[in-house]
Amino acid sequence: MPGEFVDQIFVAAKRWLLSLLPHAPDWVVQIASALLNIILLLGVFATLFALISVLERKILGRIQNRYGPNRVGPFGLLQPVADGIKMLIKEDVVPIRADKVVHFLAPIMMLLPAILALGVIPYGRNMTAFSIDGGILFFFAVGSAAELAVFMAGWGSNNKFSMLGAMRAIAQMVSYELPLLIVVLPVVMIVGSLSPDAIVAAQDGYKWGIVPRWFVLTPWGAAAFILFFVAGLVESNRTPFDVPEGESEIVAGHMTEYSGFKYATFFMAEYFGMFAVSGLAVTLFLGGWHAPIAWLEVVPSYLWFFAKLAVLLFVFIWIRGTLPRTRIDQVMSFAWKFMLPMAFTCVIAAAVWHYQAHGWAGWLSSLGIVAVVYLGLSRLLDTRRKFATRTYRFAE
Amino acid sequence: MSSWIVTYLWLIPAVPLAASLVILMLANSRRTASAALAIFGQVVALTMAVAAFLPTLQTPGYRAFHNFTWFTFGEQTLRIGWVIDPLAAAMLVMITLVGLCIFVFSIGYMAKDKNFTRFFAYLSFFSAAMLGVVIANSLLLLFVCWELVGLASYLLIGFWIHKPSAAAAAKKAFITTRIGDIGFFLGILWLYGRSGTLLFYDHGNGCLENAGLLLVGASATFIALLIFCGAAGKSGQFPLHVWLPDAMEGPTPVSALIHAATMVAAGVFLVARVYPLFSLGAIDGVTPSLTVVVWIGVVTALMAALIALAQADIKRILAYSTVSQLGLMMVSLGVGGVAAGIMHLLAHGFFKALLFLGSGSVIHGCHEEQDIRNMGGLRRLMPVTFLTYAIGMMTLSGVPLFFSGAWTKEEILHATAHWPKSSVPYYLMLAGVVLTALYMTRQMIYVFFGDKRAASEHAHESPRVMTMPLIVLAVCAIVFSIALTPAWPWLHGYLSGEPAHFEIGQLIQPMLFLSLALVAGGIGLGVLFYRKAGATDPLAQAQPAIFRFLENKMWLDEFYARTVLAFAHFAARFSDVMDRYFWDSLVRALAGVGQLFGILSSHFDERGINSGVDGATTGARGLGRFIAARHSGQIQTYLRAAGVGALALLILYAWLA
Amino acid sequence: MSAAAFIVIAIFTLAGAIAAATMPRLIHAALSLVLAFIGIAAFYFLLGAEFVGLVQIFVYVGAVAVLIVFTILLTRRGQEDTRGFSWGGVVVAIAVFCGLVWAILHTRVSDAAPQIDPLTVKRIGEVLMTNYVWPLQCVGLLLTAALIGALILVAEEKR
Amino acid sequence: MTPTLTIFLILSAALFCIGLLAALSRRHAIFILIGIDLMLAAANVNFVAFWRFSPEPAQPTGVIVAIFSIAIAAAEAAVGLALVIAVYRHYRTTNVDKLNQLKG
Amino acid sequence: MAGLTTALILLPLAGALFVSVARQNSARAVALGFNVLTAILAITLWRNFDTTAGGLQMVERHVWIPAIGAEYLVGVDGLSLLLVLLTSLIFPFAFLAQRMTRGACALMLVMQAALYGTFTAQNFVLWFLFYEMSLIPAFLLIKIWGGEKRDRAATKFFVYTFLGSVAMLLSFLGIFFAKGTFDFAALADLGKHGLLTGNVAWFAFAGIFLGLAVKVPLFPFHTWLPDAYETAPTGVSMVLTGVLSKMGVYGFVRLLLPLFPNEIRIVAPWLLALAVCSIVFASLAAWAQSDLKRMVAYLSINHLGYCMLGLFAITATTVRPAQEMQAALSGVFMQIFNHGITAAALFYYVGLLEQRRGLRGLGDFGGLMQRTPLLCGWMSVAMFSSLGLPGLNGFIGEFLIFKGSFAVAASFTAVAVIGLLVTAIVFLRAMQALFSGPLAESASTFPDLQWNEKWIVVPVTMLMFAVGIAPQFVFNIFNTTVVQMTRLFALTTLG
Repeated sequence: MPGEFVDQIFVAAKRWLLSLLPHAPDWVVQIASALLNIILLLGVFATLFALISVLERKILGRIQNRYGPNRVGPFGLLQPVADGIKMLIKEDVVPIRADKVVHFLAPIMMLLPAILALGVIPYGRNMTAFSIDGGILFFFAVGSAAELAVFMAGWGSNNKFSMLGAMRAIAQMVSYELPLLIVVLPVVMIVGSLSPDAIVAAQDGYKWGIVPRWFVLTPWGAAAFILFFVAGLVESNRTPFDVPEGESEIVAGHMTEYSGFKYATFFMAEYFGMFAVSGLAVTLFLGGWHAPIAWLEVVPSYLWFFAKLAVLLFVFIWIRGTLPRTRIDQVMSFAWKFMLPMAFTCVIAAAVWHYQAHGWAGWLSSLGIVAVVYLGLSRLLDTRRKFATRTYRFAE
Repeated sequence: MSSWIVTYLWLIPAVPLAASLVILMLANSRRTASAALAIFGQVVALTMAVAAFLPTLQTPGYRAFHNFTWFTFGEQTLRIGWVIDPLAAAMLVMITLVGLCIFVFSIGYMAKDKNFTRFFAYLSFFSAAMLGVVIANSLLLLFVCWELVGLASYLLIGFWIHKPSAAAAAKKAFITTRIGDIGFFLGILWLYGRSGTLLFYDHGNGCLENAGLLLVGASATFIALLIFCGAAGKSGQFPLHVWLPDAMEGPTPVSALIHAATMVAAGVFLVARVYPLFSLGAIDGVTPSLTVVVWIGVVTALMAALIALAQADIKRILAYSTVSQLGLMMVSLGVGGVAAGIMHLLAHGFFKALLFLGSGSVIHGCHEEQDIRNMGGLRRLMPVTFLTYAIGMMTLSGVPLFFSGAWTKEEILHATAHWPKSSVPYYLMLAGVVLTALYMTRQMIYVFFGDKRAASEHAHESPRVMTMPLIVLAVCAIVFSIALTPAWPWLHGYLSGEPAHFEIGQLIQPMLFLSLALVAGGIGLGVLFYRKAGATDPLAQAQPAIFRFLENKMWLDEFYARTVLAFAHFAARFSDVMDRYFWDSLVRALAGVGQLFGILSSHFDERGINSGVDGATTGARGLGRFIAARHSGQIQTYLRAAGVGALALLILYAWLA
Repeated sequence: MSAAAFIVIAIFTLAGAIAAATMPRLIHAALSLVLAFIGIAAFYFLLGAEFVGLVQIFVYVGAVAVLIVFTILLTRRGQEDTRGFSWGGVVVAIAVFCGLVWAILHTRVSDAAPQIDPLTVKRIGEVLMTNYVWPLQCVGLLLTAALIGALILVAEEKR
Repeated sequence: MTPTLTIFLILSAALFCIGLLAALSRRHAIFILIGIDLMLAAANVNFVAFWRFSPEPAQPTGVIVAIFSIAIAAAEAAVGLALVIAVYRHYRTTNVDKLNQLKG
Repeated sequence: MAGLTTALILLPLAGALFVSVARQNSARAVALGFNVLTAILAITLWRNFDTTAGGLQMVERHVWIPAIGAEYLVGVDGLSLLLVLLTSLIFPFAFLAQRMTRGACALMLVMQAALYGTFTAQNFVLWFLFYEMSLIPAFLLIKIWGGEKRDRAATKFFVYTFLGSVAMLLSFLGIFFAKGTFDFAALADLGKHGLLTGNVAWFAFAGIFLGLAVKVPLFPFHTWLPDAYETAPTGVSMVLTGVLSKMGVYGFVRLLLPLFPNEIRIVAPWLLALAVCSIVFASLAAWAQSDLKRMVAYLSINHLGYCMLGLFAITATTVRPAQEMQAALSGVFMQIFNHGITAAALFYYVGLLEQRRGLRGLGDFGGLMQRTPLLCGWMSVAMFSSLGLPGLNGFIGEFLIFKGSFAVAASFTAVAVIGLLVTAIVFLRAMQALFSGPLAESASTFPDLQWNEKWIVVPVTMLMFAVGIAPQFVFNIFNTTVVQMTRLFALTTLG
């Protein structure tokens, strides 16, 4: 079938490439396969990065009622190339009192986990770079190293803005890692596996032949998806949670003392992180590479994946263009007072849904649970009437 | 045959009770509402009473009751119930009617009191309890209501609680009646133990019916006497009458309601109710218990009449008169004239209420003056009060033909005359009649005739709301006699369950003339004696010693205070002292012995055991100091030591292996 | 599997660990510790216990290391006198190492690794939820208690 | 050549002793904690290695113990570091040589 | 619902722990919260209790120390349930009645647990453990938070009751060595034919009697009581009189009567005399008191005397008519319940007066009716209830006790009735002194009942009325037990 061939074209290509090493030992094939995967990943996402960086500027421009970059290349599409050249030839300034090694290692440490995290996401049918049993866990495990990198950047720069930015970043990343993890729990619970492939497989099929069995279409899934997305915003330090690098307050946070290619690396790492989180969201809640409608299954699966990813990325940009920056204390209290309880509620709602055989009753009762907790929490946290006096706490 | 009313008989007391509870919850300022509620309750009770009265008219000796289980204990059940028979029905009507008059009167009398609402609540409560006594078909239920009546009277007598004398009087009333009630209570226990039921009527199994009476047997006399203790306490019979005159400290409507018409009559009613117990095993209508009743009644009647002669307080005179009349009723019951006694009770209810309310009107008019020596000449100033009071006085004195009291008194005398045991009560009763006329005349003359004295200077007639009840009661006192005459002894027949026939020829009886003569004598004597009476009583002038004796109520209160009370106080003090010193010191002596042992033991410990232990302690302390000095407080030192130790263990192991 | 992988990982790990123990600057030591931990995780992968390896990275790199650097951050003032190094400890440590090696070499162990099916997360989950559910709950309790305890310890005292 | 159990054991012994070294000879309290964490990790390596080389690897006891051990280590680190901060607040130092209030 | 009883015992203990770590000013709230929980448990117990079935229910039996026959054996029958309910009722009110410090709250909760244990334990060792466990908190509560003479009163209380306990323990050891069991049911079974013989029996009887008589207390072992009640803080007094004094009566019913039928019958006239003395002398002594609290304390002795009268009367004779025994037993149980409520309420009112005035002498007040009609009104209800006014709760029990005992011991009963009279005198005297007359100057600024006080007063008073008017719901609790006990006592073969 042509459809299947198109769908599996990359898989087949890789298999063909590996078959060029017929007598090599096993481990050589394995390493070659891994290298191929990595190269492909890097290629695709580097391109996507370039594309998105210019698209973001253009979309932001549209939102702000101006043109974006439109000078370099057709529609300004070559802007990233120009930027890249600029970054590469810029002088690499390292502060004299900086901890040189740490300062140097930080961008690398930042980029590495993001790339690794991208490896476990299934981009299409049979298209998972590293198909690990505990893929989800792997994702978060390597993702948590990003915090360390931020810290290294902040510390290594030996600059108070960097330090402050790093502390803020770590604080909010640690805080949001909890809800981020917990909203994944219901999906893992329902599917019974930590493997992204299994999760995507569980979202296969259509109820009554029409409605896809994506988790986002259940009440708990919808709530969890929104929570996941918000937490993802924070994890990737995007507006409205870009407090760590709020230029009006602390210049550029932990990236203040970086310039040239190191800065570009940070920038890239940030976008890669965004891709990773969005990709995971697609995998967990949006049915991965499955088509939304049964007869659209003919379209190759990876296209579906990237379409969904694109939508999410657009929302990222859209939010950046729309919402103002939040205050750090609001960010933190939102995490602990709202996100965390809601995340736990999703777990409970998912359990209720599951134990009522995924039927109507379960759907309604889980909706009820989520709604009740949501309304209760919003009533509790409603501060329209009273504003607490702000107390400032500075890092010691 | 039982009418619907039997099942709903409980509503008669329940409605005033509910009214009372509601009033208690009202604010102090809701005066109109509370009075209206109380009167409404009373009207409902009256209506129901009449409804209950009607079926009893149809058959002679009608009796219907409704029994039910109050509670079950173990495997036993305690049943109570209510009964309607002529006795109860007549009482119900009288009580509710008189009560209604008094309620209305109270509106005027208590108009200025700041606890107006509370007063009506108490009145309603009292009414409820009293009606409960009347309809009870169980000695226990009767006792319950009886005690509640006591409580109500306590509350009402002590209504003006800020007056210490009122509080004392209330306490006295409650305790004195309680003394009688203790006897009553024992009687109930005894009866219950004997008959196994406390229901009066229970389809032949009640304690007043044949089967029950058979079980009671010979102990009936004692039971009856014990029950009579209660009756004596409530009805103010000698020697427990002392509380009644003091109870006049309460507001006058209270005196009228409690101490004239209803509560004091409860004792008489009780005796009438359990009459089968009294008359059990009677020979010729005489039993030991009834004989006691007669003699107590006689003593009470005469003594109270005598004391009344020397009293100056308008209400106290009436109070002693009440005591005297109650004695009369008791005599009547004792000699076998149950119907006569109850008839007098009913009539007395009307006219004594009338008199009390009249006196209330006088007191109200004279601005809370109660001493008759300060009144006088009120005839002109308070015509309505005077007229109705005169009717009441004549009824009480027993002026024949037109006044109900005369007919009933005549019947009592008649019954007493035929008592087989002795004729002394009869003659003493005759003397009592004279005395009654005498002291009432004295009172009339002091209050209404003669010159105006200090208190009557600014006297005025009472408002309509107070005079109307007087008129109603006066009319009742007169009209009631229709049912009493020997010509048509309807009430007698009704009460004793025999049909009455009209025979005009029976109207004039020999006793009528005797009684006419006695009353005329009494009134005449009174007029003669007190016509010119001044500030000092004529009797006091003539016989000061006797007057003082009577004025001080024969020193009975003082006598009680010196003997019974003194003894009781002594016993109390003694118990307390014993407790505080004797028993306590006994225990403390015991504790002292224990302490001594403790001291000895501690000495032994100190000298003997400790010296050995001390040495060991010193050694241990030295060792401890030495080891402690090796502890630098630096954690790594310890860790190193641990590492070396582990290594040493390993080496040891290697060496051994 | 491959001895090469083992040797590479072992060198990384031991280097990281030695650096963590001896680096003069605390922050470098902490970062070296991360390296050592990652190396240990790699060992777990090598041993076929992927899940443990992931947990190792997750907990040690993601949590413990961050905690350590935060602590360093919070206690960095006036710490000039903490650079010291005591050679007594080195002697003891080396002695212990010798002892351990001696003990290991004198113990008979089976060096044959049996062939096994990959240890799936599902299997671990099943075992955790059946045979080890009670310890699991206890660990949960312990973690809660530790969380609360740590919070109370570092909460600023009220004045 | 594949790594044998003995090799793993020696490696973990080395790790352990490096941890011990850190705990024994560094003055900064955090070093002690680092050392302890290293020692725990070394022990975990042992557990997993023993599981892998056990005759009955279908029973993942060693793995489970390692997981528990990691959880406990996390708790230990949290409390330990909190203690360090508390001690620092109180004494303004984290030099364990100076924290000798408990000396005998 | 097997664990219910144990839960009931453990819950207050847990409460004590929580209270002792709670904040000082939230301790009482925590204690109250736990009391709500125990109340819920007690009501569940009541709901689950089959009132038609005789014998113990919800029995829990665990081996404890087999060597000495000690078992953890708890269970409830009607009497136990009644007392458990009473305990659950009085304690919340005691907590509401008074501000207490954290320590006091914790001790009260310990005492509560001990009481639940005492009323449900069915093995002597366990029972004794709880019995003593209640003693220590009571002692401490009096000793630490008591009034002016607290040291002496507490010591006296402790020495008295402890001495009694020791005597009881010795007796039971004697019984154990003779019979080898501590199980109440087994002992009662043995007791049918005379548990022991000869002097041993008398010693054992005397020991147990002494222990229980002190606890009740029975004349002449009562002198600790007025002092203790007088000095104890209001809440503690409420509990002491409301529940703690019931332990003695409970012991009599559970232990002495079934175990020593012969001995009791032989000395019954003396026992009855003691009961009558309790009634009469205590009421007389109450009359002589000028301290309100002491007065109420004496009346407490008097009221418990009625219970003793009923119990001794039914075991006094060889002829034991079932209906009289049932009447007396029902009356005693009813009296236990009623006295608990009423006496606690009276102590509460006295506490209110003391709180307003600072003193509690009869002469320190006067004319309160004008200033605080509500307080006076509600307090009068409690007083009338205590003096046995029909329509209120006190009457039912007293009537049944007298009914039962009059039939078998008429003369003693006749004398005892004097107690009713004197009680009335005492209360009327108090009412006269407190409520009537001109308003005392010191009382002119008294506040009337506050809202929080009404929360206690109104339910308790409603309960008094409810029991007085429709007592069946209380009788239902123990009717079957009464019947069963009647059988036990009637079956007891004599001599």
